[in-house]
Amino acid sequence: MKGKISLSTEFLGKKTKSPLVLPAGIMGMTWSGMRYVIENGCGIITSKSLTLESRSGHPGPVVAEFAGGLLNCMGLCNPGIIDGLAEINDFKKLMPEIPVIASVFATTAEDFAELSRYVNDSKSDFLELNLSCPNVMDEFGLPLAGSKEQVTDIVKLVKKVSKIPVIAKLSPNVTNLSEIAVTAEAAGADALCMINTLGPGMLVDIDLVKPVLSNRTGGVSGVCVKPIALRAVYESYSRVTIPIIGTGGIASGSDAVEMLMSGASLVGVGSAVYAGGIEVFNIINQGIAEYLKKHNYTNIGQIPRLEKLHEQA
Amino acid sequence: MKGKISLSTEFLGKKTKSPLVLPAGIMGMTWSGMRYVIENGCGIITSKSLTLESRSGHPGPVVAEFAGGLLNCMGLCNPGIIDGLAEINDFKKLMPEIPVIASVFATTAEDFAELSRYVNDSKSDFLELNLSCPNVMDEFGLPLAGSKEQVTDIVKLVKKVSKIPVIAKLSPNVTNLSEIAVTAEAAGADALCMINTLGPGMLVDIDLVKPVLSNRTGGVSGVCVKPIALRAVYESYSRVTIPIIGTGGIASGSDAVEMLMSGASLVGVGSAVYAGGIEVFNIINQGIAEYLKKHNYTNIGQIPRLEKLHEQA
Amino acid sequence: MSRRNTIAIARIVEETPTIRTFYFDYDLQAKPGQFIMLTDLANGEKPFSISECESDQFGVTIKKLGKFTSNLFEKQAGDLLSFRGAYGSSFSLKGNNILLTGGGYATPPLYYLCKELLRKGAQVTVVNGARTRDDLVFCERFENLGLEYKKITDAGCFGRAGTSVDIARELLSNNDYDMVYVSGPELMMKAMRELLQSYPGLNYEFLFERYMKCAIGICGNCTMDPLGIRLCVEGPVLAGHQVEKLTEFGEYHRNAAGKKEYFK
Amino acid sequence: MSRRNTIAIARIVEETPTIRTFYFDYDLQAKPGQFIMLTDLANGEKPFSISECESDQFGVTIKKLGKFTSNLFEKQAGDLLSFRGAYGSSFSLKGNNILLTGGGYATPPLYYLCKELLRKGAQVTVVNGARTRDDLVFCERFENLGLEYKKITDAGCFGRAGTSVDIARELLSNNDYDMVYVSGPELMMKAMRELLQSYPGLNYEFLFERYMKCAIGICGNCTMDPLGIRLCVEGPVLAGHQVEKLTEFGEYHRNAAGKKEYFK
Ligand SMILES: Cc1cc2nc3c(=O)[nH]c(=O)nc-3n(C[C@H](O)[C@H](O)[C@H](O)COP(=O)(O)OP(=O)(O)OC[C@H]3O[C@@H](n4cnc5c(N)ncnc54)[C@H](O)[C@@H]3O)c2cc1C
Ligand SMILES: Cc1cc2nc3c(=O)[nH]c(=O)nc-3n(C[C@H](O)[C@H](O)[C@H](O)COP(=O)(O)OP(=O)(O)OC[C@H]3O[C@@H](n4cnc5c(N)ncnc54)[C@H](O)[C@@H]3O)c2cc1C
Ligand SMILES: Cc1cc2nc3c(=O)[nH]c(=O)nc-3n(C[C@H](O)[C@H](O)[C@H](O)COP(=O)(O)O)c2cc1C
Ligand SMILES: Cc1cc2nc3c(=O)[nH]c(=O)nc-3n(C[C@H](O)[C@H](O)[C@H](O)COP(=O)(O)O)c2cc1C
Ligand code: FES
Ligand code: FES
Repeated sequence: MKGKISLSTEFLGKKTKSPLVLPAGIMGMTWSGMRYVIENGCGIITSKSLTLESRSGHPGPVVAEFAGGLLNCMGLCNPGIIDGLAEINDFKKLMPEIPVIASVFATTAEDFAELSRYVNDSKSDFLELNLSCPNVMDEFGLPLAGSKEQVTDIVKLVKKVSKIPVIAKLSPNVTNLSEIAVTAEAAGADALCMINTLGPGMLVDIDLVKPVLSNRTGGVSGVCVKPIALRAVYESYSRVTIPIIGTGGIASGSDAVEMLMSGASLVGVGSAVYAGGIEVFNIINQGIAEYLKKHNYTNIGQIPRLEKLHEQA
Repeated sequence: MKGKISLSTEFLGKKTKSPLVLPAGIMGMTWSGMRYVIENGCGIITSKSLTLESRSGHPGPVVAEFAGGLLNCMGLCNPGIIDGLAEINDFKKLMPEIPVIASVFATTAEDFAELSRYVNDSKSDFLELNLSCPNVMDEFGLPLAGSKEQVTDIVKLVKKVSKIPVIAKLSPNVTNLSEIAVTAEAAGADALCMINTLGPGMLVDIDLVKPVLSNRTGGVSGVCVKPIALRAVYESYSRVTIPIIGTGGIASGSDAVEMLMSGASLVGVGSAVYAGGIEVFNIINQGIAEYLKKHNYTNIGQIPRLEKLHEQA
Repeated sequence: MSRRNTIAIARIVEETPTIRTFYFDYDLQAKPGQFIMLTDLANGEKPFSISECESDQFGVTIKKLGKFTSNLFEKQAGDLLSFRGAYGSSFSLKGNNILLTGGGYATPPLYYLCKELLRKGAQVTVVNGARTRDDLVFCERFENLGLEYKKITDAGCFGRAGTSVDIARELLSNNDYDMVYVSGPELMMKAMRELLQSYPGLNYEFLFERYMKCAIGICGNCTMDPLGIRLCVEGPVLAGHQVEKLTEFGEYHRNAAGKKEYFK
Repeated sequence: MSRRNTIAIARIVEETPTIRTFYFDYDLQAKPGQFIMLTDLANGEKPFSISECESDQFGVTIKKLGKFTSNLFEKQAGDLLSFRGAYGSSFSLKGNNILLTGGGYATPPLYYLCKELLRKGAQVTVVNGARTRDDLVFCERFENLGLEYKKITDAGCFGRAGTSVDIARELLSNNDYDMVYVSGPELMMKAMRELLQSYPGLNYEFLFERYMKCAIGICGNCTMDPLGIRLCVEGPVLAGHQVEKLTEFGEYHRNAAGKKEYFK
């Protein structure tokens, strides 16, 4: 007498039909793009990271492929917080039941708080603080997520302002990621999202004798970052109690199960949209369902977790 | 009237027939393994990192494959400095003209100095300080290459002891790699080698609900780390004048040219020995030669370098 | 993403003072309607439609407009350029009695399409319009194909003044086409859609342009409201049944920052 | 590296009190002489030769020796194990009148080889030796193949006392074999090499064991002096012309730390 298999789950009080999250910067620029992704099996949307003013980003080439992944230096192009939230509102008008995470980027706690006020006035369900963009380091310096003090200041101030739950998006390019995770939790973050892109990395055109990306370097994403993402999530999961959106290199149902087993509550699927096509969400959902079936589970909550680090012998 | 194409070059005063270096931990355990690699086109040998006492390393599984690369947690298994140098000496008896880099690992400047004395009494041509192993962090803590003070102390002390040139092997898992490079140069290092493995990363067996590697996590190497290695070499090359052995994800002739263009003097080829077979050295040599031919160069010194960072507009 | 290729410009043909075709000796295997992303790795990277494509070479026909294209016009044969692609959807090649309607620098991709249609044995009529003589290209190439070919400019350089839509209107009312392919400025295509709405059973496909950054379907800059389909993956060629649903068509597009810009 | 697979043990056959065969329902497509790396992801990972291999199942025959194998002997059918492979070189399947000589728990891979040789139509004689009855395995399986089969133990359990080398010596002097395949303890194989040196034209292949860590040819732990070939890639099966050159054969091997250990 087995129940029907369901991929639905709850995240910070909101229901979603699938644990798959569209991460910031992938297809989340327009309300119709968000819709297209949801119609293809994604559960939750994250918007492109929005800044106070609009940004055109870096000139092209802004993406480059290599064995195992993608490099990108989009440079936080976005229409600015006002137009960006208008896209979210238009999407929520169409699909009110789909949770939307508004991602925002700034360099000071005050600007993050300012952005949060706008987001709280929108139909967004959650607020994500991008503390970790590696593609604007020339402009803004090291990722904020490298400094415990800055993470604390920003999260604390935003939490004062925001009525909707706050997610801190962390960078893998630090030596103490799980400590930053603990710091963000202590400062009041309601959830974590990790990882942002790795590196950055560089590729060279040996005929033109130039870096391939216009900004010279770009963040690494795609299947090759999966082991780093799994380790990051697992180490953080071992030390915090808030939920984690595990993102990085997920491209198949078994990848997603690995991520859930490592401690993620939801699973981000970004670069796989390029490598696997828009169908990738449905394919991953199907793969998770097959895993559940094989192990006689009916919902993703039954997927076992790895023993936490300190629980190990 | 064009000369014959040659891949030979000089490194710290020693001639090599190919710019390809076997990096530490790949096939460099036995004198005959070193020979086999040289007979297949490699130019310079690095030994497995040797420690004062012998180490059996971690139990298996110590390697795991994933899309784009390898994870390993060998755990610095090695026969100890005395037996390890005996293997090098046996190799040099057979092939005296091939430069050999003796890699050593320790956790204190004193132990590094002690290892250096042994190495100076061997037939090794160069001494490499592994400041960057990510697979023994549980045992030894964060990689030494993360701390400017430690890098300075170790390199300075070793340089007092060593008559043969000293190479510092650096980790990509720091936020300030090129600063560490500058620090190592300032402390007297004669050359740099980068990158050691990335991460570490983790993979999960979703049926056994366990990490695949016995040590849970392992360092990432292979084609997927190439962009990170290129960036690391390029940023360091922009700031130091000592030569760099560029290692990480090199698997083809054009990869090797990218690495040389990014500022490397020699190119390490490790994980590609698995993915491409022992033939990979000859294949890469051939690829470099084809590039030289296409651009009417006759030697690798003519391969142009990217403009250094600060030289850019 | 197909691999990036960096090769020398094989030759450059000056079509008009402001439009040139750049040829590359490379077997691109693109389908009609597809595009490449072209760059010199120093001045940005931009999308261009394939205007000719044989097994040993392909060409892109480029209008000098702003910074990127002006820079391109400084290049000579032998200079290296880098491209990735071909990307995107292609014309379906359906139809037996076919009308092609092009406008300005957007006409050349119809030339590659036209050659493929003729190879298939279809009967093809081509209308090529532009504002001025300087924007009217590929006339000779079309004429050499030996098919019904009409050219027109707003300025009336060839007798009559008008647009390609004016000619298409007449041709449609006097002929029994079973397929229409269109590539032109958005407002011209908007007029074509209105025209085609009087021919309910008639299939058609349009080649669109939207601001492209990644060209591989991830940045989301090139989606079309309200469907959300990406012009770089599901487009740039869209079929009539999709075009019918587009609410942003002829109204607005999104710029490099993703901000809506309305057509005037 | 072929993908890692984690599947349930299909069944376990107790060959002797200290030797068991573990079967897995999986189409491994291994060649005779190849091995897998087997693990439960909790107690290490070790190499084992394929002793049986059909399209729907394969088996590995394991001697209980130390920590890893003792732990394995606690497992039941249905328990999950994880393996990667098959790895390494394989027996060449050359020859028409063939002598197989096995020793102890190293004999089973010769069973898979034997079946493949018979399938090819070769004539095969098998010698199976071991120190005691408890180490002598696969007797019934070989007997069921209907070929010339000789078994012997040091202890003389089956009448005569001696080693498989003793029997091989007699067979070689009375028969005209064109190929010899050997798998056994190193010192037994050393004796076989000495014996085979009296038959200069006769081809042979040996299956070696060396301490393996990566099994994919990068750690360098399993190289054989003086050639430097890796037993996990160029081995574990080596041909006579290679074996002739090995200076470490029968002398020493390297342990988990890469330290030489001499055979006593
Ligand atoms: C699918 C597609 C096919 C195209 N095919 C051709 C072609 O065959 N020949 C041709 O001359 N032009 C073509 N274009 C347009 C071409 O990309 C622009 O003309 C070119 O980018 C102008 O760059 P610029 O710096 O010279 O001018 P700018 O001053 O930067 O821009 C001039 C115009 O080009 C548009 N444009 C600029 N950048 C982009 C971009 N990244 N993506 C899309 N549009 C952009 C702007 O919106 C503006 O309308 C095509 C565009 C698309 C989307
Ligand atoms: C190519 C190859 C094929 C093999 N096939 C079989 C087989 O079919 N059946 C079988 O019973 N055994 C086989 N072995 C040997 C088997 O791997 C060891 O018996 C097993 O590893 C013992 O592990 P343990 O922990 O139980 O014993 P331990 O007490 O650790 O060791 C006992 C013996 O096994 C050897 N050994 C231990 N670890 C390894 C290792 N990682 N690699 C190689 N040898 C090791 C030791 O040198 C020692 O001689 C094979 C070995 C190799 C290299
Ligand atoms: C083209 C591109 C743009 C991105 N833009 C953003 C962004 O604006 N904000 C952000 O927090 N992360 C951004 N990311 C990072 C992704 O959200 C995600 O964390 C990362 O790509 C790892 O996941 P993946 O391997 O599934 O792509 C971007 C990634 C890519 C590839
Ligand atoms: C199995 C394995 C063992 C390694 N052991 C060492 C080591 O002992 N000392 C060291 O400095 N680096 C070690 N490395 C790192 C390599 O030397 C090299 O820096 C890294 O693998 C990146 O190069 P690749 O991508 O070409 O493999 C090891 C790498 C691998 C894959
Ligand atoms: S240009 Fe990025 S999605 Fe189309
Ligand atoms: S076991 Fe590592 S090279 Fe053979």
